[in-house]
Amino acid sequence: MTGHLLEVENLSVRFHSRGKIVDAVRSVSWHLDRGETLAILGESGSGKSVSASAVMGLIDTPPGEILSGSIRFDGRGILGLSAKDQRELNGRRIAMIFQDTLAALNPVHTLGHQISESMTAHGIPAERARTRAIELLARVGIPEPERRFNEYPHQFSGGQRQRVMIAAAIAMEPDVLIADEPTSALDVTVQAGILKLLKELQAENGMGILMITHDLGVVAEIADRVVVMSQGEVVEQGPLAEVLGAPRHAYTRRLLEAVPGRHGYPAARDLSSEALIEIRGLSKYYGVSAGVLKTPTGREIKALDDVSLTLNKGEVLGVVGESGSGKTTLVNTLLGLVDPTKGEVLYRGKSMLGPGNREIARNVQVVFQDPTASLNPRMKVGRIIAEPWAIHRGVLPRAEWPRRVAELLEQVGLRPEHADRYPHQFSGGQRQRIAIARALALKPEVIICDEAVSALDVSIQAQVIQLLKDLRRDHGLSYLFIAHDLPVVRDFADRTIVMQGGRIVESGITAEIFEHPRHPYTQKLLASRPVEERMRGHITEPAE
Amino acid sequence: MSIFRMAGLLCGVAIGSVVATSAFAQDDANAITIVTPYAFDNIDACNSSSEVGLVVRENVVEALTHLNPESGKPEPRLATSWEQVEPTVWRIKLREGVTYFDGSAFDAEAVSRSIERMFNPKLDCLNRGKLFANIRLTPKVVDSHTIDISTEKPQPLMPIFMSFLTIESPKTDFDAMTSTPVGTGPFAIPQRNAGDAIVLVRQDKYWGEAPAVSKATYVRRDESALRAAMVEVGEADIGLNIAIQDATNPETDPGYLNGETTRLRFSFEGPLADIRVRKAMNLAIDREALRDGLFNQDYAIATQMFLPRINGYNPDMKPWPYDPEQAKSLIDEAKKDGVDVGAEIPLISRINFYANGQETMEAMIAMWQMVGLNVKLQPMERAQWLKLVNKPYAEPRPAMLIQEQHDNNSGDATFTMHFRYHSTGQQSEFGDPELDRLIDAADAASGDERVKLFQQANAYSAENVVPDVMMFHMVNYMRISDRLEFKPDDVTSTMMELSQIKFRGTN
Amino acid sequence: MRSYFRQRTMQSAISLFGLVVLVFFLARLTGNPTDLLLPVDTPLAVREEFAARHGFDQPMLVQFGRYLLDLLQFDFGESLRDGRPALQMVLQAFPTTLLLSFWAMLISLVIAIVTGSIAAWRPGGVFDRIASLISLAGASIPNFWIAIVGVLVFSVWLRALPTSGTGTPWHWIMPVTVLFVRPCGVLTQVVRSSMIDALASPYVKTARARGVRSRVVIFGHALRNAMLPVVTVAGDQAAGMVNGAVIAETVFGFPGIGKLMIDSIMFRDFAVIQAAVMVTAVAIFVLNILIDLAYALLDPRVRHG
Amino acid sequence: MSDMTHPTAAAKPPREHALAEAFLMLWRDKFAFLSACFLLLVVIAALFGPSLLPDQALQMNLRGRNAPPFELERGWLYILGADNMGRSLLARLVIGSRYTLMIAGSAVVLALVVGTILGLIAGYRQGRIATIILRGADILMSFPSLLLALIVLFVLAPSVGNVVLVLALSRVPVYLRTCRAEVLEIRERQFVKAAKVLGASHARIVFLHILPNVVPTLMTLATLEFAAVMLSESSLSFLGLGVQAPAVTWGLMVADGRGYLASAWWLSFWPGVAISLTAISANLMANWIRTATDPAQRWRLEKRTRA
Repeated sequence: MTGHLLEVENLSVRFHSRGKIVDAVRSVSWHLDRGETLAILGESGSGKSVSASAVMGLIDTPPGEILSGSIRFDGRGILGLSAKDQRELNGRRIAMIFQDTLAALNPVHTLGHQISESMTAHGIPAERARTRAIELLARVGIPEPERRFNEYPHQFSGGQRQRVMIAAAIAMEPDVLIADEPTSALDVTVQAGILKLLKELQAENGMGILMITHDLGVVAEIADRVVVMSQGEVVEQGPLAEVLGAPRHAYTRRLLEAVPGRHGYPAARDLSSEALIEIRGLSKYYGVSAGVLKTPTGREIKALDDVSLTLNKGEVLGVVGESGSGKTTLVNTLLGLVDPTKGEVLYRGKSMLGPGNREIARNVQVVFQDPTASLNPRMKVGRIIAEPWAIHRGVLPRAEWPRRVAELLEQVGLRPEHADRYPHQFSGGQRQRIAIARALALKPEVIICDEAVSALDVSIQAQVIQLLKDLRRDHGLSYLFIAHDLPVVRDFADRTIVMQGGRIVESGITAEIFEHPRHPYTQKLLASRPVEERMRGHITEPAE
Repeated sequence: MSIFRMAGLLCGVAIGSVVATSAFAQDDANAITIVTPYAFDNIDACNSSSEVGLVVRENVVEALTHLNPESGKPEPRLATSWEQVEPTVWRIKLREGVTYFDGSAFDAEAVSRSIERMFNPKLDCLNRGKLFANIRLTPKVVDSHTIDISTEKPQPLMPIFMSFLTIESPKTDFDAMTSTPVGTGPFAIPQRNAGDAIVLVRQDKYWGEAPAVSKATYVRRDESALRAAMVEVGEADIGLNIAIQDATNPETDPGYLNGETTRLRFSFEGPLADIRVRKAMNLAIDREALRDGLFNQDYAIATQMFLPRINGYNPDMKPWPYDPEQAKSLIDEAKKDGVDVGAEIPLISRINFYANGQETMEAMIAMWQMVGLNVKLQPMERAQWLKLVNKPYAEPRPAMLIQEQHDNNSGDATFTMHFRYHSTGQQSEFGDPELDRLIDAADAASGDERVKLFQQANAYSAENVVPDVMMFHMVNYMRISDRLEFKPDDVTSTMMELSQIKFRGTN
Repeated sequence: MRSYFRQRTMQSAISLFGLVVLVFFLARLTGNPTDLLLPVDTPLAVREEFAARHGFDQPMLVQFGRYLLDLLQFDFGESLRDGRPALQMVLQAFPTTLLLSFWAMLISLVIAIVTGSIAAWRPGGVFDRIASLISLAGASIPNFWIAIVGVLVFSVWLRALPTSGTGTPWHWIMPVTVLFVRPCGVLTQVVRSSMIDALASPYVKTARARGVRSRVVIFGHALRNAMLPVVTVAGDQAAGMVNGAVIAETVFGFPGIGKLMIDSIMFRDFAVIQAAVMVTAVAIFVLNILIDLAYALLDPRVRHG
Repeated sequence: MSDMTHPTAAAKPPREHALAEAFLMLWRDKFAFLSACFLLLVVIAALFGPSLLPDQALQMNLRGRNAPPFELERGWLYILGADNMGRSLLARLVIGSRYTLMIAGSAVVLALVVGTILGLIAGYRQGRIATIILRGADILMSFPSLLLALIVLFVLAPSVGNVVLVLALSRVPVYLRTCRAEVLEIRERQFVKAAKVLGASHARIVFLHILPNVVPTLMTLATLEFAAVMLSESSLSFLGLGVQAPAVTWGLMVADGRGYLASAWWLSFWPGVAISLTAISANLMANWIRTATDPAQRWRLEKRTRA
């Protein structure tokens, strides 16, 4: 019997889903002590959250099935507790927070109610729970806690909701806080705040934190020890410095290798000054409406405010901004999905906007963020890629389509026979490759990458960026590369533009922006991601 | 307001209303409930020749004469005697000492006003449309209890007409229908709003013998099974129009001729223009099998369109025999002469016309099929069917059979004969000079001569014209509670005198 | 809120006008009331006189114009059958149907919510199977059949309930039953499936992670969210109640609007048909507003959206 | 981890395999399996019954009126008894299945097609056309279906086709609204945006991108509606506005037999059972389809397929 606070030993869990049996985790063991932070690092499908769910008794059987293993908390076996005993534990001794705060909070109850509930569920009288809840709201940094106690989840921002979730979780001063990707959906600046809050709270009450994440940056920021998981197994675990500094397992090494922003800036190239896309004074205002029927209120939101930029031939132009910065509106306007309030968009000197300019628009293609959503689930890959030719008749004779589809698939690193499959049969990274193949079908000069790698795991991210680089080299493409995060841009973009509140706040050569940010916002953005710096502290030298 | 409080409030309202409607309850041993399929939308006295008569006729508003249900002869009611003083004028003596429920006196003025009101063009009086469309009655008060009624042409049937002249109170609105008719009858309708249940209450001031029933409530239920069930469980005392299959016990579920006679009318077109085909179609029908199979022995096989009690009924006529062989040979004959006997003949039936109507049509079609005729059922909704029934007919008129039902409750054949068999009749399909002559002569005659001429016309039509496939004199069933003593008769379908109802035993 | 009502009313007014036009002309396609109201043997002259008295001899557009003018003065015309004002007849019949529908809906909802929730707790379990089968059966039996069998069993054989009519609360049991069986079956299915979704949602997981009791998880967290689709379907079912009520009212002799409507349709009593359709449409309009309000009550996002 | 691995379902099941798997999944859910068997039986009856029993259902035998069920002396055809004209109820059920299925099926298909097209338009093209369509649906919703039935019956004569028309018309708004709601959601999806960016025409977006994604929902709805339409048809018959003899449907049989419930219950009992069983089967099948096509629920049907 060991003295660990929480200990998982040899846990194997199996799920019956989607027509097959998935061994979600196999023989997973780890432990957590009071006052320490353990990070479980893994990419999607690695099974990193499963053991935590098992701790909380959240694995429904069926479809789940616990094959073997044990979980001990405070020396007591807690796997397979009765529902009543599990309830005693949940919330009171072990608490948990989740990634998608909008879904994880009940939309029809006030946040105050939901915080109080974690106390009333454990026998605290309602009145006391309320007082404590308001204290907690204040503690996690929600202004005007008295008033906001009675508000609903949708009235809070994502960061605030995560703070509220934390408030509810620490209400009973638990011994363990499990945080399942708590910051992944948040903007970087907000992320930093949440991590800071967690560290403070841990310092205050000495709880153990189990941080489940895919993000090396978060791990580097907060963890004492790291468990690295891949495909349901623990591949490596140890103290942070050891794992990051001297990874023993090849997977860990690959993971570290793939982290963006570690490879220096793109070599300064001789950029042509042949402007492909010119945006001049582009603005888009939205009237604000309210109520069930969206009655206009007369107020206006400036989604884009006098934005001008130029994309030259062969160039990669990074556009970075957090949510609300106007980057999405910028893309939609470029693609003709939204009419600008004023300003113009020129392609080789001709206006791209308006219905008559389909042929011009052909030269500008797009790859969207979510490859799952951007491919029609009921079309075969071959048809998806060939669709541009079906729309633009005359570009390619129909007889040529299969051959060209095969070519394109090979160009993006897939195989010709994949043309006969449906998108759901591919992984996320493969789907993004399909989307890229579709974008290439019309041989465009410009590809707009609208957060094209944001939804992908880091290792996949690196591969897709490499593909984009290769394509630029082979086809002389130019990219307008939109991202919410600076590191991705760092080793890919020749020039970078930083947007905030619909305006361009800073632009310049990428290296310049990173090394000498002038605008306070850029500085803040960089400061929020001290990851690279911190990681550099841990990582001695990338292993060959 | 929370949704729960709102629901609570609605619950309260709902419970309150249920309790409120249950507040009235009556416990009178001599009160009865009659359940009918009829809506009784408008029970004004001048509609008394329809099923409204079930409620008001002779119960609330009395007529001048009353037809004997067996002989069909007029007997005194509000009129004590009558005579034809001139060919076009009848003088009528009225009963004295009769008062209305509302206190007004019954006199010649009241009769005169009632007749004038029936002819008031502002009112949709069914009695006027049904009986007096072509006969204008002009009343003239002679003295307080004597009145002359004159017509343009001699009117031998006046005493029969008088049985439809229900005389309502002179206080009745002259220009509007009423939902609370006031008459001289043994029952009165207490003040009610249109749409409320109809309740008849015994009137103590009635001039005649006091009826046993003290109160009668008429309720409506559409389902025959339900009407039967209501009498069975004691919720009602009389259930009208019970389906044949529910009339299982002859003691409690008596049948009575409802005055209706059914037939299929031929349009004289195409193959049906040939009398041999029409005859063959009659010969091919096994009416007894139909009756026993689909109806029962209470139904009478009809030889003519009205009941035996009507003036002009020819008792010597025999129903068509069932002789498919002869039918076949007639058809062959016609075929040789170039008649297109293979043509598809539509049978226009009316949806929900009478019980088992659809099945009867199907059975008849099967019988015709056996002699090689191709008849096809074409069911129609009432309004659509009506377009084919009445003149002016749309041209060209196709060869077809039309399902029909007719009731002559008046007592005289003319209503039926002229309409259907005279070349000018609104529902006639043919013109036969000899038949026209017979009917015209009968119309002008009176007494035995009239009866004889109508009998001749009927016989002539059946033998030489064959305008239809005669079917049955139809029967209604009612279910009567065993605490009542009541025997329905031929006229019960339009008039049910509550005074005829007695209670069994002492209670 | 005011603009919401204004827009809602505008929309409904347009629909209502369309409905008036449609009903007016389509109803007149179904034949002349002259033929139907008067006996078959009525002479032609009498028919013509009748038609002229009620204006049926006028061109259709003239008739419609007159009707609209009257309507503007809130005059819905009179019943051909008994001369009463059509609106009065409809308003007299309406409460019965409203009450019948109210009880039927209330009982359906209560049963559906309880059964559906329990069934959703263990989908595929024994209770779920049985509840599903019964609710499906309930939704699959012709309701007039239930009505007549109900009378035979409960009134004639068992003598437990009155056959028909109004009066005591006992009289309401069978009609309400006939009316609620189908919506109840449908709603149970909806509650079940939307509860299964709700119980699988992240916020339920969160609540369980907080140690909240199952009962509170089901009724406090999942149910309220699951009610949103239920409210929509319940609204549709309630709006369709008039059609269902026709059967119950016909069999049990309930003087409701369904019965009034079918009688008027059969007799081409146009004024009453039009008034009944309009009153029903207005009721459905009010019902839709109530549903929107219920939505707003249940879901704060709608309230603030 | 690499995205260069082969697609997850690399060994893609060929078509026959998929069918076999579907059958296995059906077999797992015993209720759904029984439903499928019953529906198959009904369909077979509808397809071949009329040619096997051409006359038995119409042949009257006035001596054998209302013959009770479960008596074999009249032959197996009378196992379920005879109706009020002595016709074999079993034969009539078989013959009736054709019209019943035809009416319910055609009404559902007609309403589905019209409702879907209008729903696509109303959902995809906002503005005046959508408003007109939606107001039209409102009107149709508050239009009494009985009046509709009467109008069609009167203007177009009571044929099977017109009963279909009435039933279809009154159900169009259901599909219209569902379809529109789905379209409103799907048109905001990224693959639609992607198609727009490629310059796809409206027709292409609607028919190739949106429609295929709406179809599964509508198919489930249609299966449910099938049962509802069958019941509506019998209600119409009850009120005398439905199919007219000599055509036979189960609804008409129930309606005609209701007068005999006290004396010969089997007249309306068997067709009632047929309607209810078909409706229940259709509903169970709809549930099964919904489960089988929902990745989150599908395991329930697959639990033992590969264990």
